Amino acid sequence: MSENTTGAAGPASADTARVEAAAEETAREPNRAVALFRSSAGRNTGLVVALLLLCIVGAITAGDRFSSSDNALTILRLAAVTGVVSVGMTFVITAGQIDLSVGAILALSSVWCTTLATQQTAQDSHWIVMVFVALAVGAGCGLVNGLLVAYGGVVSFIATLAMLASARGLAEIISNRKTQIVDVPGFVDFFDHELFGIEVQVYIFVLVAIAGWVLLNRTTFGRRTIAVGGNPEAARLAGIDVKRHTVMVFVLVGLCCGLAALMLVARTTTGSSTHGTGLELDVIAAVVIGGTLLTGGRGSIVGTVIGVLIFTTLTNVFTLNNRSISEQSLLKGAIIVAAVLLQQRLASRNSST
Amino acid sequence: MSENTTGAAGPASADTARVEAAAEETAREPNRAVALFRSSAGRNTGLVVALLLLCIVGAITAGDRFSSSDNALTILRLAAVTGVVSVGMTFVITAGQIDLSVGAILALSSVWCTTLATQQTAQDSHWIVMVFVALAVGAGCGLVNGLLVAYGGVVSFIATLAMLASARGLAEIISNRKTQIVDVPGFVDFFDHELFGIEVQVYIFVLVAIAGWVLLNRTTFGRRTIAVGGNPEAARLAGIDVKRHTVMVFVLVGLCCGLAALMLVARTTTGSSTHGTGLELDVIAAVVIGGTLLTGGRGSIVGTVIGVLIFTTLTNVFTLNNRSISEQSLLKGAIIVAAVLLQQRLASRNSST
Amino acid sequence: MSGIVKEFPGVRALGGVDLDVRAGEVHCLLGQNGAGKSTLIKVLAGVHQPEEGTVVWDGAEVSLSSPQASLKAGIATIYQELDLVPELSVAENIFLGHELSTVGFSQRHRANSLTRELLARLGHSEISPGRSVGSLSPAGQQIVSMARALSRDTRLLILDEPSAVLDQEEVNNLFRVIRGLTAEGVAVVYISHRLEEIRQIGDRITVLKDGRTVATGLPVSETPTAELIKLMTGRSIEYVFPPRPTAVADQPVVLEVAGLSLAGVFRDVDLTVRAGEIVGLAGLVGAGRSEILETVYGARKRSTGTVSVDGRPLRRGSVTAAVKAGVGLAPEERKSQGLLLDQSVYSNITVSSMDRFARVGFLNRAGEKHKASELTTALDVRPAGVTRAARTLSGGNQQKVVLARWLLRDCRVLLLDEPTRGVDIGARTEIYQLVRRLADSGVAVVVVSSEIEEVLGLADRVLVVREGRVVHEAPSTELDESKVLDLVMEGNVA
Amino acid sequence: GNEKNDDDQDLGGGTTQADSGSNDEAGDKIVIGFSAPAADHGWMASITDSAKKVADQYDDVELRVASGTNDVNLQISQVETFINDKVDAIVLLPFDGAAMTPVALKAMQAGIPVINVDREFDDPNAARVTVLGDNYGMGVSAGAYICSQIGDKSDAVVAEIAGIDSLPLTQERSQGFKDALADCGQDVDNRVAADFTVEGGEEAAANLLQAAPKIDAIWNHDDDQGVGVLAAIKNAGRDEFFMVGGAGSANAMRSIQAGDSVLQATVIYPSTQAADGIKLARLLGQQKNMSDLVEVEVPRTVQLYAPVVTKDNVDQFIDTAFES
Ligand SMILES: Nc1ncnc2c1ncn2[C@@H]1O[C@H](COP(=O)(O)OP(=O)(O)OP(=O)(O)O)[C@@H](O)[C@H]1O
Ligand SMILES: Nc1ncnc2c1ncn2[C@@H]1O[C@H](COP(=O)(O)OP(=O)(O)OP(=O)(O)O)[C@@H](O)[C@H]1O
Ligand SMILES: [Mg+2]
Ligand SMILES: [Mg+2]
Repeated sequence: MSENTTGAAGPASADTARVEAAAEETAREPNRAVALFRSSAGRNTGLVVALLLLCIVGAITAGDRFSSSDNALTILRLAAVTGVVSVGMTFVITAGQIDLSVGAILALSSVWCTTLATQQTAQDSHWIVMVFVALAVGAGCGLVNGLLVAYGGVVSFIATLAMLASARGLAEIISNRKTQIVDVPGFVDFFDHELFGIEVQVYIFVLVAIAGWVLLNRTTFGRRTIAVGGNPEAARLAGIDVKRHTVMVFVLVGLCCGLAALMLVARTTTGSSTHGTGLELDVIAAVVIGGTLLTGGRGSIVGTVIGVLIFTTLTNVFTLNNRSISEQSLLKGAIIVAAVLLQQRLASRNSST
Repeated sequence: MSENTTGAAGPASADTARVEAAAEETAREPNRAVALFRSSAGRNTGLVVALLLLCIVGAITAGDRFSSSDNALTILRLAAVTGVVSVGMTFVITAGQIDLSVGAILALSSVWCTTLATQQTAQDSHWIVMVFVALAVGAGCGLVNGLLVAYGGVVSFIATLAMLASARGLAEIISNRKTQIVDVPGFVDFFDHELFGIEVQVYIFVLVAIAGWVLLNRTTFGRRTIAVGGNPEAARLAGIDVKRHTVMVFVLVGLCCGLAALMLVARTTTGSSTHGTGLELDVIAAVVIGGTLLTGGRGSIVGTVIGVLIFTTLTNVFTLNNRSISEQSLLKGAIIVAAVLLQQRLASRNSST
Repeated sequence: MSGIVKEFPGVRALGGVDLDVRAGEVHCLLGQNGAGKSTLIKVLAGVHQPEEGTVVWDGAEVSLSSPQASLKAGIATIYQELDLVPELSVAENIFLGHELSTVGFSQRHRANSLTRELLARLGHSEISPGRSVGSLSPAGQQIVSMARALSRDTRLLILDEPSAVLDQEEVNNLFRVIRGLTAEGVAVVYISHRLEEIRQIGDRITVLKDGRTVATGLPVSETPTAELIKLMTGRSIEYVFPPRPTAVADQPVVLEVAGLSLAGVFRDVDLTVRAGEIVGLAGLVGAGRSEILETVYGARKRSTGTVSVDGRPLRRGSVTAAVKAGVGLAPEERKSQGLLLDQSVYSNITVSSMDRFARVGFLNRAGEKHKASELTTALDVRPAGVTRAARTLSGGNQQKVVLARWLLRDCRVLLLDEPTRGVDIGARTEIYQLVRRLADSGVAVVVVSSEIEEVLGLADRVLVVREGRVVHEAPSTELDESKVLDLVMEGNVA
Repeated sequence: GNEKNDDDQDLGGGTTQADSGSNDEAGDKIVIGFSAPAADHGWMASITDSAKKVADQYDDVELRVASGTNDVNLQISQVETFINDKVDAIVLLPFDGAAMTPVALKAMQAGIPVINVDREFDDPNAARVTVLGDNYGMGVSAGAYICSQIGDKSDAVVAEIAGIDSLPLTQERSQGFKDALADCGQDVDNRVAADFTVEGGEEAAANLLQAAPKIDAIWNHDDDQGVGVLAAIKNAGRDEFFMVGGAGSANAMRSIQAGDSVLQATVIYPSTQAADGIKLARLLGQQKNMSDLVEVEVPRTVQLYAPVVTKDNVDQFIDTAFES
């Protein structure tokens, strides 16, 4: 298609240059898999390198205890809950918003789906009831957040901060600040079940990540999310219902919180108003380290997943090495900065070649 | 000033009219006090109304226990530490950045200025040594944040999140996770001293707020902060050294943390690595409720101060009314949203008249 | 449209405007900066809701309550401010809001091939549909905007100053496309400050002044230019360039640029400007002129070369140093690079000279406002109040505010990138005279413009830039338009 | 009624007995202010709940509960509010004892007796009565029990899952644990810290189990986070070791009773301390004394005992245990 310059009355040489550039760009396209890998590896080289370095450190300092497949599964399992929420958060941040209430929504969902009444109903019918309750609570909280932000005009930082306080308060009231233990047969079994030696939770994480990637990069919804975050005015002028879209994004992250709540309930066999305390910062950090712009308009699910893995692996390596929490936290700061700087240098070198 | 129209080819009559219009707009200015009041009351009506409503609720439900001057002082004293940090944070957010590490910096400052060594030096010379140490630690951490953000290109959310982890880790290591008790004579006396029945801490808060207001609204530093936050590229092209300015803003908030650390050390007679836990969210919430734009370019010190007072008064009214903790947190969310919505409605009505 | 009234807080932008557009015609909208042209078309596009007035579409009264409603009715708009999402690809931007999809999944291949067709129709098949829009030059982005308007099933196409960022070739291209559309019966509303374009493409003209219709339905062919100008400005203006002084050769060299390069963009640029001299840079869009100015200014880090002002070399990559040495830049994109949109006009004007109004860091705001009002009055900025936010000014008036900033600063060197883009005829003459007056007072001026006429008329000496190299340099008296065009395109005279 | 004579059991939060003589007869109406850290785990929630329950039993007590907080600045202000309010007594479980000392002194100087619960002030004059749990003793009990079980097995692997590491109480517990283990020649091979929550417990334990492929005994500081620890152990399919809990939740005791998990024992850390505090505050406010003692005045310090609960004696404790 590079010959189609008829009609452009431009001078030949200038056009040739342009055409060459264009041809070069399109030449890569057929080889999609390679292009995909190149672009996503390119954007995330630094992160991948940081993760690898971390693994090398882990393998050297903790040997087999780190490199065992059991340990890899432990890391993945620990990453699963944060990971599912982080995928949802990637959409919120890409859309130019933020959600501080994810931890509280998770707590409320976990409590609501493990109340005596819910468990009773679940026992009488099927544990799927608990799943519905958790997802509905998550989506409901997300809906309130979204409506406040999009139609109430409350900045998302404040709206979700308010939700953080309220949802946790409500979770405490419902649970009477007691840890609610699950004894619905089937529920825990299902989520903690192993398939080919890998737990269902890990599969859920992987599936959510893939679904998130497709949604962000291959669907109208995802493209609109980027548009809404990148230039809301332009999105509006293009006929996108920015407000409705914003609401949907918050509902999406709410759903992710509901799902994560189910996973955490299964893992801990409890619902509790203290679940997910401080989760918001972990999640946002993972998303932002992964290269999603806090100002909106650019999001990377692959980056987010690597971000989550970096944090989980970090804790794992520290624990295997029996480091104190204080040392962990001192080093964690340094490592975060190092990872980001590395990522930057490598990404800029990559784009300039 | 209206005669300088030589060369502009416009006809006389049009020009005269225009100059008059321009003059008219500037004519209001002599009456500065009124204008000042109008503009700042106008922008903050909703907040003021929210605060008043809260006070009315307090007075009705708790009567004299709320309305006493002792109680007012209690509120102000509680507001002082958060308030000092919030004034600094207003600059950071106005400059388009965020600082999540304020609580950790406060902890580190408090620990560093109360180590045995520091206290020994202070006892041998003067307690002012502790003041220097706290301010230096605060400014130092701010400097690191600023350099990472401005010259390292790390987004402030991540850079300060890393600082949050590292500073708290370091504080724990230095203090060996013990609470360090102050027994330098003079230090606590000075900060807890009363002047005309009001504590020095309250005076410090008031002074910092006034200084902050003047700095933001009446100096080149403030004007540059607003410019840098509003449109960094335009600010750069207008000849402002955006990077250096960003560093200065982080140092400023670091200094505020150091000062707040001193106040908290005096108030608790201890330095501890747990001081200021979760402070960052409280501070950012107060600043944002106060009308400072999270995206930068607009900041209001008056709004911040009212924001801090709203949160402190809320807690006070709750305590006086003996509500359960969970109810408090449920209601707190609702009240935050209500205050913001009120503020919006009133501000927009005010600006349209 | 009839009796449209639109008010913004404190401004009555439209005070009863009538406009009727017929199928298959190009209806031109004229008016000075701030006359309300953009506002009027935003009402048509559903962006603004008018306080009064009715819109009749196809014989029936309609309410255009949102951009969606307008788009659905078949009204497509290219806005004055670029309205693209920089992070999305060309194809994604074009189909934003009406994506090609099967149950929500994007049909990227179809979108890409349709995009290729659209771009080819606009004569720009070199733009790859997968490229992200943020990496395109302003001109490239304008083309994407046009492709987007064409991608819709359009019955009325509105173009708000589309030619501002385009060079002559591109404009001809655009006109060809517009003619093709009108032949199919599409109605076009065309806004431009370049009257010669109106002559080429327009059928009928409506003139706005201060938010009111002063004339409507004027046939282009029968209305003399002088009358149009009179209608727009209320007075007669001659579109003139100020006279050049005779002797600048003996003045001292103020700006000296030697061997300046920026890797991948331009190479070996030498440039000397004497006090009182105006040097023009001519070239095609994308030739690298903006980058030359920005590099001289220190906004980009030069790869090689030296820049000195009054004989003193400037530090590499430091705008602060350049400003201190007395260099000023009025950037190409005033919204994103020039202005603090939410700040008042006066603080936009004084931002680079703040220290002059400050004592130990404390600002004298009354002094600032006073000085700024003098400048806005002198430059005829409307409305004249200096405390309103820069965002609320019309495009041309915003440009004047940026110029006022550097007037206040008393620069030694002034770099102007497209200083009259989007500026109306009256103000344009004022700006020319202003620039000349500045030069006469000893300032060295460098002007970049895509309008060859402007470069030739304003500058004393012209450098022609082509693909990042200076291919010719001559006093403007020795050049004419066709010669420059040749140089710009072929570079063969060099 | 109840069968034990210990003070702390007598004042047990969940029970409704009122048989300790004339002290429970209604006296002057008094107002008690109560402030504690955030109820972010079961034990702390139970502290507040049992305090409220005890206060509800007395018509002559009005309890003002300040919002639980881990922010010392806020907690100071709450006490200041109580002082302004001129309450008759203040029961204070400080987030950090040393940090709350000045304001407690201020209350005492204002004539309001302060009952210090659990975390001690650093000035004896800052409290009229101190009701203390025995954190060090808890560690010692846990360590001693583990010693008794593993004997002098030289290569035994002992692990510890602590609570919030930056709290002094955690450090005291760990110190006690370490000292007791040293007595039988053992040491802590792996140590992780959680945050007193179920979630934190699960996460810390999952990593810990990975770090130590073979373990003989684990001491987990807190039964609340223990629910998560047990879940992680079950997930990992490990059972080569036994576990000792801490605090003494009803869950843990039921589990010990049933003997269906690695949890063999738990060390009680009474969650009724604040309830005791309320009772003492009432006595002080009404100028009564402790009728079981000969003393005319309420004593200065009450330190609670940290018994080890095993399958053998669990029935004795399970009724007073807190539901986490
Ligand atoms: N959002 C707004 N808020 C307030 N005033 C506005 C706003 N937009 C436009 N105006 C005012 O409305 C008037 C008309 O502006 P408009 O942008 O329509 O002018 P224009 O004819 O397009 O000028 P130009 O040729 O410079 O683009 C101006 O006085 C402008 O200051
Ligand atoms: N941010 C950027 N990244 C990469 N290339 C860029 C960037 N900005 C501009 N360019 C390239 O630099 C060259 C010159 O850009 P530009 O269009 O600004 O030139 P110009 O001569 O100033 O034209 P104009 O008439 O638009 O001012 C073009 O090839 C353009 O694609
Ligand atoms: Mg316009
Ligand atoms: Mg350019």
